[in-house]
Amino acid sequence: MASYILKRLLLMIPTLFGVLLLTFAMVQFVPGGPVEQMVAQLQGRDSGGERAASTGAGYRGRQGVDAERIEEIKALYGFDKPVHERFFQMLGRFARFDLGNSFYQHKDVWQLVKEKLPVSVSLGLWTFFLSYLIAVPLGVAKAVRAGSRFDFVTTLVVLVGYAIPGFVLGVALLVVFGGQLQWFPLRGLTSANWDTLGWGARITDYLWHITLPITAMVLGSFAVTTVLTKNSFLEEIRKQYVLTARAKGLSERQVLWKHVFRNALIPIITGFPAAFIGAFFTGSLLIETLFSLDGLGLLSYESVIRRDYPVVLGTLYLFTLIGLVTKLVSDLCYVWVDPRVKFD
Amino acid sequence: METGSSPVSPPSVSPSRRAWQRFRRNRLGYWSLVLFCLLVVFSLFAELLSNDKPLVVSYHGKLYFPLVKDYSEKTFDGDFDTPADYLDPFIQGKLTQGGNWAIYPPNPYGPRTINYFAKDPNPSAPSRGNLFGTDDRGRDLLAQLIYGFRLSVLFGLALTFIGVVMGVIAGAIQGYAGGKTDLIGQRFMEIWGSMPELYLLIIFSAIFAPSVALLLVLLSLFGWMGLSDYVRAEFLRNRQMDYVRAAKALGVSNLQIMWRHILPNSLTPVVTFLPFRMSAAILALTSLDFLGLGVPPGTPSLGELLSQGKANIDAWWISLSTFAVLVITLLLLTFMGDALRDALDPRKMDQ
Amino acid sequence: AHAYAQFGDIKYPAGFTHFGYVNPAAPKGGEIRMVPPTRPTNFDKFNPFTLRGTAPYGLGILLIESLLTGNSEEPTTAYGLLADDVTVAPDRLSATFRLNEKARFHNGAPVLAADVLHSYTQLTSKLAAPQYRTIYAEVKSVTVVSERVVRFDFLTPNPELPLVVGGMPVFSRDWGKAKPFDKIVSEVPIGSGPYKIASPAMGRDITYVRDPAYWGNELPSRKGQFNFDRISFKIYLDETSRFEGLKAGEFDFLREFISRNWARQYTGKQFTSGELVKRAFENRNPGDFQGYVFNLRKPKFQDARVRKAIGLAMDFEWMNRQLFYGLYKRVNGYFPNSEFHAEGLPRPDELALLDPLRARLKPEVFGPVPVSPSTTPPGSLRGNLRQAQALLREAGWTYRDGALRNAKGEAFTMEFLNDQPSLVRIVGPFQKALEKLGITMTYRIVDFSLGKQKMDAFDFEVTTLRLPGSTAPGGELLELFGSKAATTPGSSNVWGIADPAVDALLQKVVTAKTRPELSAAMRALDRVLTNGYYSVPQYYGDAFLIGYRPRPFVLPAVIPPYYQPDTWAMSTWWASPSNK
Amino acid sequence: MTRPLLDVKDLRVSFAGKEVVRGIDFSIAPGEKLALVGESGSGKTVTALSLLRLVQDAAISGQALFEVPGGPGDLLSMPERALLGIRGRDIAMIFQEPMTALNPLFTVGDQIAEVLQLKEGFAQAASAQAAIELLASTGIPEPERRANSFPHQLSGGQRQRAMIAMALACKPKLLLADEPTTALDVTLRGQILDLLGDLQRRNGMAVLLITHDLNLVRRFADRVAVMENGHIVEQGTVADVFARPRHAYTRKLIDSKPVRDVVPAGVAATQSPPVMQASHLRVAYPVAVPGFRGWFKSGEFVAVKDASFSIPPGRTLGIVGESGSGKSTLALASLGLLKFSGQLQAAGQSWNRQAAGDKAIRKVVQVVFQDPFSSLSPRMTVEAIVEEGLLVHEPLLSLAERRARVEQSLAGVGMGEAQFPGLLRRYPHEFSGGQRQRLAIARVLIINPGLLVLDEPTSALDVTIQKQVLALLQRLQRERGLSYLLITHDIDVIRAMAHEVMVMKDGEIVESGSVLEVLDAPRHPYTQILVAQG
Ligand SMILES: Nc1ncnc2c1ncn2[C@@H]1O[C@H](COP(=O)(O)OP(=O)(O)OP(=O)(O)O)[C@@H](O)[C@H]1O
Ligand SMILES: Nc1ncnc2c1ncn2[C@@H]1O[C@H](COP(=O)(O)OP(=O)(O)OP(=O)(O)O)[C@@H](O)[C@H]1O
Ligand SMILES: [Mg+2]
Ligand SMILES: [Mg+2]
Repeated sequence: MASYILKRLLLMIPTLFGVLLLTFAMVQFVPGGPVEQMVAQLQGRDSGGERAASTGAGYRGRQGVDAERIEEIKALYGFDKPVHERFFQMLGRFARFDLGNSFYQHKDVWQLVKEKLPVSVSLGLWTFFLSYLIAVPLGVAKAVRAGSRFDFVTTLVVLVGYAIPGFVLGVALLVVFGGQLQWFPLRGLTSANWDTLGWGARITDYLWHITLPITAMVLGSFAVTTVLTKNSFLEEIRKQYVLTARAKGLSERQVLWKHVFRNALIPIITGFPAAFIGAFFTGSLLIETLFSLDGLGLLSYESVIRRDYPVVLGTLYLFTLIGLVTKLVSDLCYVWVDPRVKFD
Repeated sequence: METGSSPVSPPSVSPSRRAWQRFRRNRLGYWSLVLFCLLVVFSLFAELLSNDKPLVVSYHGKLYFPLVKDYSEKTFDGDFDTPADYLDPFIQGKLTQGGNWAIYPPNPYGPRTINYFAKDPNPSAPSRGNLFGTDDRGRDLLAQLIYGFRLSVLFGLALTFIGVVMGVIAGAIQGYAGGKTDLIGQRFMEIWGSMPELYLLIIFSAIFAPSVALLLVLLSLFGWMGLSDYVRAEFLRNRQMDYVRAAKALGVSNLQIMWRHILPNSLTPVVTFLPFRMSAAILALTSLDFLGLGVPPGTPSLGELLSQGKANIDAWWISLSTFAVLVITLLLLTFMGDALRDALDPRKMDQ
Repeated sequence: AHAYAQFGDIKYPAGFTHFGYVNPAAPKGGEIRMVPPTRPTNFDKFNPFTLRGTAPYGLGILLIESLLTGNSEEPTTAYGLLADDVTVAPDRLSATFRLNEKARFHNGAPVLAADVLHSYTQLTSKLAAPQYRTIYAEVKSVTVVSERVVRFDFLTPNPELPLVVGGMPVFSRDWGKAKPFDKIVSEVPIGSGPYKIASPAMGRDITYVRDPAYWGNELPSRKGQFNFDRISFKIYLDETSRFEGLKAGEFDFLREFISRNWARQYTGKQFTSGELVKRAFENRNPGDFQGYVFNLRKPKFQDARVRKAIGLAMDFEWMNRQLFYGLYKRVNGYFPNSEFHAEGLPRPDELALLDPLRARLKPEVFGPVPVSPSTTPPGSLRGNLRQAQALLREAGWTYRDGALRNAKGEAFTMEFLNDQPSLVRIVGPFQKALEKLGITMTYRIVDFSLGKQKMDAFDFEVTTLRLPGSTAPGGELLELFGSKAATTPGSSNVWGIADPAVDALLQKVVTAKTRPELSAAMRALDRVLTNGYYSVPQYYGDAFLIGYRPRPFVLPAVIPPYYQPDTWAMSTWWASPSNK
Repeated sequence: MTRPLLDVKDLRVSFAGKEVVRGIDFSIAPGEKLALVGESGSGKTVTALSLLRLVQDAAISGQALFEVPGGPGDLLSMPERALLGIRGRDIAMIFQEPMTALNPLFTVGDQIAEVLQLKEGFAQAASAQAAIELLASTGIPEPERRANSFPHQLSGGQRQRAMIAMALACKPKLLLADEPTTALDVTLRGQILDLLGDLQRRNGMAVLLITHDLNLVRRFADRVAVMENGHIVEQGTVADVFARPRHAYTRKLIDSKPVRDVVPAGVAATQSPPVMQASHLRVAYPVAVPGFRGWFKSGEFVAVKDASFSIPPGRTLGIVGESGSGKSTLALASLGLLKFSGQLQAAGQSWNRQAAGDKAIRKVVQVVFQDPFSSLSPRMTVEAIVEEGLLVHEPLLSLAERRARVEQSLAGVGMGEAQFPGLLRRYPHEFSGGQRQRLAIARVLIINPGLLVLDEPTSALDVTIQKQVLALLQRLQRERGLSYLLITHDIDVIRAMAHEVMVMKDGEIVESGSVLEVLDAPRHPYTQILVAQG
């Protein structure tokens, strides 16, 4: 076992290298780098849009950006050095767990990720817990009652939830409960005066803020787990050992939750650690934008779009590393849950 | 109760026949399949149902079939050599003059037809002229739904099919072979999976003009990975089963073992994910629109209607009807999935 | 002098007490909550002058002051702010400013010439954002003449330059102490403005509080302004939630940019009950030019008849009715809604400029200036398209084998390149009308960076361009229309206009000495450009669409001609003491 | 007379309209031992299962009155909740196929302890200890280690004993034992019967013993009921029935005994090269080392130590031995399905990576697994299962030829369309234990192998069918020169079939030689016990 783990740990190095190399190489081909972004910003050129309205400009400043300035900007971003040199510099930094500094913000990547975590963890963990706590029992109940009216109705409900795209639901919730009824706040994770509140009030305030975004996120997340649970249960429930368990005098509930559960949910159980860790780094661009939350979804989207390469590569490195470790953990879980499984 | 002399050789199609019978026994699933096929077939003939070109025109005693052939506007004494716009009041006037007549499809709008002569600003609410209202650029919503359904479902089917085939193959090989193959395959997937998809799309969109086919290829590159993990897990478990050993002892080739013995017992995740993959594909079709990486602008698709719905939250008819189409599609697919699972499960008694 | 005007026209004489559009007796107090009109993001620095990072909105207006300040009535005139006297040398090669003795930074230190020099050196150093070096490129040097007198020397006798340097932000030498300029990040700028920051923590929202000890309260150019005790800016990342925020009472003032929202969403209980007001504020700001722009480098667009024909296919009236709820106006010419807009027959001052160029100009230039085609009856799209068809035929394009083709049999297609998917609904009808002519127009949406790259290489056929209207046009026009820029990759002359007559007129614009001179040159330019059919003009909005909470606020009686709505609101509105 | 503990009246069970139990009546008094014997597929297992309402997808009718405190209750109609209390505690069941009947993800110790915790309210530790004791009482060596093993790590007999331990955990009033000793050798069989007898005496446990082993019935049961085709055709005390069988089927049953009809161990065989030859074969399973050390190395359990043998063509090598002695392991290794060290040649080739995938060798060497249920793909029909070998080895056959071969092969093991309408389209779970075993045999015979490894091929068959199958094997050997490696617990079968015999104990071959040598003059004490009891 230890040798397998060791093997896997060692393999992470080439894997990470591959991931970084691939992305780094690809970045070289992406049209329009940060330099172009910055130059465009300086030029303030606008390609028009429906927002037709007059915006009188200042005295000057719309003039071109001369070559000298562009060179300066290049040097600022380190683009004056050859590609391979930049790549190995980056690897060197990553080896020391220095993830680099954002091109556009006065922060290093660690700091950025840390800042976005509260939002991501809030969205991720709550969605994760709610969806599992509801979907798995529901799936079991559906499996036991497969084909019944209950099964039909719950399928309907769950699928309706799934089919409403989170952002449309989010907008609807926002308009109805935020704008119209004003039961819930429209933005942010906490109120402005959070620091001055007592603990109880803080918790209430926090829950009050995340209700809408989490509702928007969670409603669509039941369906897959529910149906997977149901189908896996149906697959197992007819096996011989279930008879044995019944013959032992176990109640239906014990049979299901103890004997069938473990067999049926091997994919879910083994995926659990990864999903759990993943929940800490959940990003949902649309929900975050809608509720003005500052989370990883927005960060990664913006960094990609604005070509903030240190952030792109830094977060990629960090999350890949975490991903690789959780993958290992879930593979180990698999062996642990199902002793018959061997990886070699 | 002796059944003495039954025919010696029952028909050879029987196992699949039995599966089909089990499928049919699931009424919900069966009717879902029927309905779904109907919808798809209907949408394939969408041109006959919803089009801005008349089916038949009689003009000055001659018959014309605009649906099959483009006629220049000049044919109807218009000004231009280009194909006639049959919704233009000018042309309509000519077509109704005297003994002329034209038969329009039930919904006289095509996928790109802008209701140029509408009275209300766009998006406009359902009315006599546009039964489902119009979208924010003045196209008939019903036509959008019909054509959007067609494109989205066909795209979804294609993407799902490719994704499932690739996912199953990759998962099966890794799970069955285990050991080094698994180790290397998994690492490859880790590297592949962490590729910044968005950049890839941007690069591609710089080289090629966007098209549905391009999008299909690009999304297929990554769409298989989630499923393959599940399939791999199932294969890892099932390859240890005694019946696999038995098959090996029989000399059955590895491919056959995977195909005949393990795969049928590892289909739960596949069947489960099918409907969801379909709908995800439908949404993916336009999730990239805002980057200009989606389908060519103006292509009717359900995803696009959804984003319009978000932008025009007060135009409830857009989101509501799109959403209804999505839900129905998804429900049909899920019920079909249920029935498929029943059909694949021999332990489900055929009563 | 107490003020400087580029063209010598100063409205308020020395010794004036306040600007005409403010209420000098406005009571101080209250709060106004707004949303920043810029891209909504977190801010991560307080230094607005460096390249990297985002500074909060409002610093430049509320916290930092300059030597001179403009007003909302005279676009090319500036009055003393930190400086109480400005003298421009007769050769226009230098400007000398004398600082007001009362001027104090927030740390209590007086504003001295050394601070001005310091600000200049920092802003033009490599550590500051590069655009400052572009702005001050024509400044030769800055000299501290005495403790409170500073002189700017110029490289050229450009009459605009005193305004440029007069508008330069001035901050204290103590700000950030001796740190390199780009390392000054979390230190709040030490300025001299009427507001301070409530709590200097980085984040999303920001609140400014009025400094009761502000040195300039009685200054004529400040009198009656900046009346609120608190001004805060809230950030909503999504437009829907922002609008809901207005309705929910989370802030007081919102400018709407999208006609459809204005027409459809600004309705309901709050608006009927008067809790919220929806008002289009008129103004005389020059309108933005927006239009489809042809790439003249492509052979098919080199024939003006073809360009004109394409222009005939755009049905503005339909768009305005069906898509914009009648809120927009058609763009005519390149400088709509301004004194630079050419109309009818050339006026004598224009003729004086055009005549020398007659040989190089089309005779039409001397006729009435073309107006954008209209489909208002008796006009009709069909009629316009008929004309277009005729023009195209003249230019050798006829419809054959399913497309409009030239003699060589090439089909006429054009690709519209843009980075905004929202334009699809606007392009649609245009596409349809072009189809009727046999022209296939495809719409290619690209990612912003990719679009920029393509535009820089002039690798496009048709695109949309918006030129913000300007009250004081100048050198930037060379970059837009000049023949030199036409061949410079990355320049703003995307259409590739290279016309010696245009170049000659541009020269007149940049060297104009008086405002009428400028105006004549601009009108002549407009005339020539319009007759070139280089673009298909679209539309502009001539009013600010504002939703606001009327209750606590009182608006000044006079609305100035040139203003930005949010700046205007936070600087000249006040909270009614009776109605808090 | 006392009131019966269980009184079954007119029990009928049908699957999809097909009745397989057709109105049977019987009763069991407290402490009584009723044996239910009968043809394979006659409905014994279904009867037992239906008493606990555990048959899936079946329609059950009739009455089964069971004595509970407060009067008899009908097991077939009482509420689920009441039945829950009875299952496991009052009525326990030993399932026929122990591999599939154990939950693969829990250790057997846990599975036994679970009943105790549930029914007797034992604490965790106590129940674990009790589980180990129970395992020990069934004669499992190293019970602590076995308790921590997962079902797949146990031998067939060990699993069966784990099942027994689980059933006996709560000292039920009625034990439904469905072929409880098929996988056990004679010595253990005796030990288990003693254990049951002991419980019966001390707790008054009644036993419904389903078996086809008439010796067992004679030794153990008080009364016997004979089933055929869903009916109980004869019932009475053991002595009565055996002495004066009235029904024809009963008579056939009693008279059936395997007959030796094989080529005598002549000289001709030794000349041609052996079809299988092994020398110094050693097979080990990796086992987890408990605790932290387990992270760094995995232990080994040597299941077969230093085995050498050879099988000439047309001959049968019989292997007998203690349960868990490594017989199945040896069989798997000889098929190249397990890693081993030492020399092993099959059909003139030694097993290696290449050979493992070589169809030619696979065609020669075939196997019937000990546990037929788990060795049949659950989602394949009988036809698909049986014809698979043909698809691999004779791919050129036409559809009709293949179908004919399949039917012929099934007929050889006594399964035809006549008894099983739609046989070819059925799935493995729709058969009885014995029927599945025959399917497994039919599946390998169809490809005409040269050497057949048979791991307890007749353990689930009643004597009549057993006789038929053995006769088939003998005939094939005579006609085609097939060789067998036959693993069994049944000395009668060995006598009937084998030329040479090997006796295994604890992974070692303790004795080997010709049948006559070994069985008539056993040298090793274990062999002596075996022969004496058999
Ligand atoms: N799920 C099922 N569907 C259809 N038929 C079934 C099913 N289970 C059992 N049978 C049939 O019912 C009959 C009785 O089966 P049962 O398992 O009771 O036999 P048995 O007496 O226990 O035989 P054996 O000694 O071989 O175990 C058999 O003919 C079998 O084919
Ligand atoms: N996968 C495994 N891991 C560890 N030990 C195993 C494994 N499989 C079998 N064993 C052990 O190896 C020994 C031999 O098992 P094997 O199955 O060969 O016995 P057997 O002789 O066939 O017994 P039976 O007659 O009960 O079937 C047993 O003690 C068993 O517990
Ligand atoms: Mg049985
Ligand atoms: Mg065995």
